[in-house]
Amino acid sequence: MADPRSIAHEEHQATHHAHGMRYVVVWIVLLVLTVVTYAASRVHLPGGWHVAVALLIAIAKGALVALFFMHLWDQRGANRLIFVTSLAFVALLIGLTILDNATRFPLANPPGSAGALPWGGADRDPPKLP
Amino acid sequence: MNDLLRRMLFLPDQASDYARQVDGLHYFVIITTMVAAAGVFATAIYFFVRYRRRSDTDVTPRVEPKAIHEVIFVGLPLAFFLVWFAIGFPQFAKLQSPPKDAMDVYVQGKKWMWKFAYPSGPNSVDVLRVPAGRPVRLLITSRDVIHSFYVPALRVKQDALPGRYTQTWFNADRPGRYEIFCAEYCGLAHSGMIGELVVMPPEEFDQWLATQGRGVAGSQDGAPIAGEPVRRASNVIEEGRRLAGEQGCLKCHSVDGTRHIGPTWVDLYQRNEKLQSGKSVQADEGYLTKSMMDPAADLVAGYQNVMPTYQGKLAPPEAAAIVEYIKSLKTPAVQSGPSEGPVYESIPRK
Amino acid sequence: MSPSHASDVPVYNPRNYLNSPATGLKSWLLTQDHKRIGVMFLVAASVFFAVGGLFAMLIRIELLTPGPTIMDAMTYNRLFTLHGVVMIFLFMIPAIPSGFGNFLVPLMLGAKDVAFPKLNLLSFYLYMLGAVVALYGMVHGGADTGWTFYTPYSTTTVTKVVPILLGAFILGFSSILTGLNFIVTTHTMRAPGIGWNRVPLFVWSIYATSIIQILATPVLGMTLLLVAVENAFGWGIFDPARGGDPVLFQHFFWFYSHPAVYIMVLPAMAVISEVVCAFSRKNIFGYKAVAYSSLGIAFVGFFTWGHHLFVSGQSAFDAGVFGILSMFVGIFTAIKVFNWTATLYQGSIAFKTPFAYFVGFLFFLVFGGMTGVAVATVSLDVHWHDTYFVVAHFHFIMVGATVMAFLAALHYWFPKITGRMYPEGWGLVGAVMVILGFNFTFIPQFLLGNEGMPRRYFSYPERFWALNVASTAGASVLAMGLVIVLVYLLVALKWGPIAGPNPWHSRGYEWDTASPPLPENFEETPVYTRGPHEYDEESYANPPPVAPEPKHAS
Amino acid sequence: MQASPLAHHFENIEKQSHAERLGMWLFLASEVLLFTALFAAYAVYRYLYSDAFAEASRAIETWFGLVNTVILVTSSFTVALGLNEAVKGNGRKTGLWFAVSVAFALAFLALKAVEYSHHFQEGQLPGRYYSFHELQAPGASLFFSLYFLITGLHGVHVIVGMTILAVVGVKAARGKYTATYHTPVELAGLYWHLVDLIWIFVFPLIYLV
Repeated sequence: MADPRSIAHEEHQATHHAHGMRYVVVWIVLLVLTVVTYAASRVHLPGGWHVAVALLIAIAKGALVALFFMHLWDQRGANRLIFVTSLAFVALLIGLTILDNATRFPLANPPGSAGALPWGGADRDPPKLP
Repeated sequence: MNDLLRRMLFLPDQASDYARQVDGLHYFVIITTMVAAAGVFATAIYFFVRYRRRSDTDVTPRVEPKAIHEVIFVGLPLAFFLVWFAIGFPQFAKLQSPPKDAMDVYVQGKKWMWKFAYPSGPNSVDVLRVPAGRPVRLLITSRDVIHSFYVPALRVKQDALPGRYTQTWFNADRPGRYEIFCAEYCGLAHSGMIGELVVMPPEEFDQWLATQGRGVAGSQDGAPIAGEPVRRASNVIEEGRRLAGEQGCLKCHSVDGTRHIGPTWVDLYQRNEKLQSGKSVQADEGYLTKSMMDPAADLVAGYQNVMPTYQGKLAPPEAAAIVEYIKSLKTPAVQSGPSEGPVYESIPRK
Repeated sequence: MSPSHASDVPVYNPRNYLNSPATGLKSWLLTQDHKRIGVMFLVAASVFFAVGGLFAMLIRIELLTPGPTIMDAMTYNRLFTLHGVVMIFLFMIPAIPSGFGNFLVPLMLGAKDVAFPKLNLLSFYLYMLGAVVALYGMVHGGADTGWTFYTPYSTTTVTKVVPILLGAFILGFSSILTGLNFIVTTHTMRAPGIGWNRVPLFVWSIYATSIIQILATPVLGMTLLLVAVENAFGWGIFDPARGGDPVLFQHFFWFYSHPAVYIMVLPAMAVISEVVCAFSRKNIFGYKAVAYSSLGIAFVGFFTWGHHLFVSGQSAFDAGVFGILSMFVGIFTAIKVFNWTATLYQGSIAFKTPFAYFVGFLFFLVFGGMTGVAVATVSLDVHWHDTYFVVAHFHFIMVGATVMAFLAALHYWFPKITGRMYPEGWGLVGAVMVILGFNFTFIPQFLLGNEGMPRRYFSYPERFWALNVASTAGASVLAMGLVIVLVYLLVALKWGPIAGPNPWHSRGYEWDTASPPLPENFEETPVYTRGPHEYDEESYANPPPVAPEPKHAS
Repeated sequence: MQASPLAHHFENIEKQSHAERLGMWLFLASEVLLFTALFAAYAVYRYLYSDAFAEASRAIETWFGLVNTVILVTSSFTVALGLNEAVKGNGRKTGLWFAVSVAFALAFLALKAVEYSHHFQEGQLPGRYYSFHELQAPGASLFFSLYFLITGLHGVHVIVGMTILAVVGVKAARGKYTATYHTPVELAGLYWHLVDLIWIFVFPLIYLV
């Protein structure tokens, strides 16, 4: 790993430039994307596509904010790594908990939820409650 | 060999084939652990002696590992761990997929008892009767908090979640009586939430099931395993006694005068009870009924507010029957019996 | 230059952090000196250790007979909850990182202080505030939920669980701030000559611990807050009656609490890596393996939380995923154990008290670690889950590994912190009692778990009686050993012989300054030309650290 | 960072800024994980009760969210412009831009308050207070529990961020920072951008899908 002093120095240089125009462009793009995501929610899309589109746009917007407003674009090393790591753990927690609900013994999901499908019926009768 | 190791490790009886398989893995894992630990300690002790400090000005050579050392340090334990997983996970997967021909029993945990119900109607508290040699699937739920259905002899455990069902199954192959514990902490009488698994020879079980009317298998009186005749409630007091067992009253209220989670029922009728509020009340029919429906209202001093309400769970005649039963518990009339838990010394231990 | 040169007549450093800039109470309470903050953490954590230990003794006495012995079930349930909460949140998590870490990390990096001294002090006061809030809850009713706060029990209990949840929430922030401070310190405050491959192994482990603290603690904080909100206002995030999923709580809880195990044990490994080098006077076998395995533990530790949920109703598929991932976390511990053992090879081993604790640590970690992997073996866990086997397993790790390391650290750095020496003979007596007492306490519990005794049992069937008596007997030996340690250390604080700057002839960077250290740590920023664990002829030949040339070493 | 911004234990100002920035990023990572528990709960319940969640999402007014998104994005932009001025050493202009941002934050909170009062009237409340008659599917009350928790926690962050912006803005206007050292301005901005970033995800999850 490089000497911390040199990183500090580079970082210092990088963050001491003015970025006026860049901010304006990013701001306009963010506003446009906000309108796009709103419009997309009004259009009829099949199944889970609404969520996918909305999340994709949100990720794009979030990336713009993180890279330009928060200057990750100009920075090196640890700061980027920290942020990416935290996002990885977000994905980890959400991913493995949903995976659990999706693959559970269906009756172990709350009654009336999508995970507790009406008893598949392929192999067993629906359980009769005593 | 199996029996020797089982006794050395203090493992309980193996009441199913599954238990024997799990124990096989257990022995393998423990022996690997012991050998590895002994290896590390023997090496360390040899080093302690061989390389003890001889003078205060010792200097030591610089020793650096080769890549192969670290590969062995990683590879050897990982290989063993993965073998454990490769044996253990299929066993678990088997436990999670009951055979299609398994007999269903519904299990409901509630503070602090187990209720068992058979699809054909009969149900019981704290005593689960199953046939030997046939697969039994348990559909487990809870009425209040999380409990955990645990039979050490079967090496089977499954949490009971409120409002939904989990499942597990077993095929007990040895008739006998085995303990059922609650393994998930559930409050005041968590450690008293002990039930009994009675594994019966299949024919006897069929006979027993056939003679049970719905709701009569109740009362935790440790009836004989075989062909017990159905005892119809002959009078109101007897009906109250049955209900008290079935509804779990006797889990907390003793009928032999000992202090338990709730006040004892012996000589309760007409007794002057000191309440938490400082007042006192005479335990007449009205008070007893009210305490079943709204237990928190007039709490007896020195007891916790843990009793669930029986509003809507007991029909008026049933509540009256329980009151009659309480009234019958006058000192000379008391016999110990119904409230005593199962005696475990009687379990045959080979 | 051979080691003997370092030890002439021991002198007590007259101008040290204990007496300057001032000695008044105010100068301590408002200090920003990492050493003083570290000492305050150590004192506070030790007090809570004593409190938690007292609870443990009461629990063991209660379990002496199958029925009620000295208390009723409600009291017992509160006691084991408080024992867990005090030991984990008030002792284990802060003791080594916030206590020894604060004292040592800047010294080991040749820095004047941690990166953010004010945050450091804030962290201490958050710790005290959290402790006070939690203690308020304990005094006014106390929770009976177990330290795991499983819903829906914790949301329906009549006991006062909310203050304890809030206390733990506040303590979480203390933990986050400390972790943040250490990471930034390690990145930016290293003295010239300390490249990443010369960072002391203690700092590596603390660094790994800090990563976990920063990334896992907020999840626990939020989860506990959700439970508190549900308990107080009925918002029902985990409430099955409103469609909530209690198993989700367990996911969230263990997402923190499994890594939290490594928050507790990584600092122990940090201490041991230093002790084993210093007392075998030997360079560490495989510096990189030991250093990077700490990071490995920190990361892989996040991927295994589901092995606490094998019987909870979690899906079998998830159980498989978590089961196999759990196998990998064990190997990092295995790497460390093998490398520590290999470090002894061709060493010059002095069997002093810290080393005695190292021996105990090694034994307990191997056993605790192997049984940990065994417990993560899916089908075996079904039998062991929530039995005394698990209790014994995690006490082997937490008491066996962490408390041993805490005691090793206490003895190893006692001369550095106080400038005085503890009595070696009494030290060994205490160590032997603690190690033997510990074994007698917890080995019977492994067997109880095998036999099927569930944990958190107030009363138990009589066939568990004998082993419970054995366990209680062991616990009293352990307690006596700890009392002996406490007494002689307190005596040594005042009357111990002067230690001198480096009584162990250790090569760790923290020994390069006076004992007790100067308020500003080093007279001038040192420049290092050797690693922190080097004991060979050649490295002794290198001159000791001196004031730097004006230009930066790179 | 009063009279001399360099603390005694750092050797130069570059290194100190680097350390402070790193510390802030670590803190932000911690904040992200703080919200994660709520987002994970949202994800799980959305998976389990997708229909109820979609219905509930439709039952709340989208335009509140839309306007608030525009407000927050713009405030983020003005904060960035404030930093831009700080880089050039114009403390007074930094203070001005931050004042504008604080005004946006107040507008955001005001709108949120109006929205909350709507929910109170409709009975769209969490857990046991839920009394919204038009939607009585299982899981609907969970949506509103999570809605209030997520927006509430976010609202707390808005208030904290706003306070930090105000304090730093006033200090900047008084000329405390220079072109060479203005790290507090940068850190206040970072915090505010995170608040914005989180809202960017809250908006579609709560209002749109």
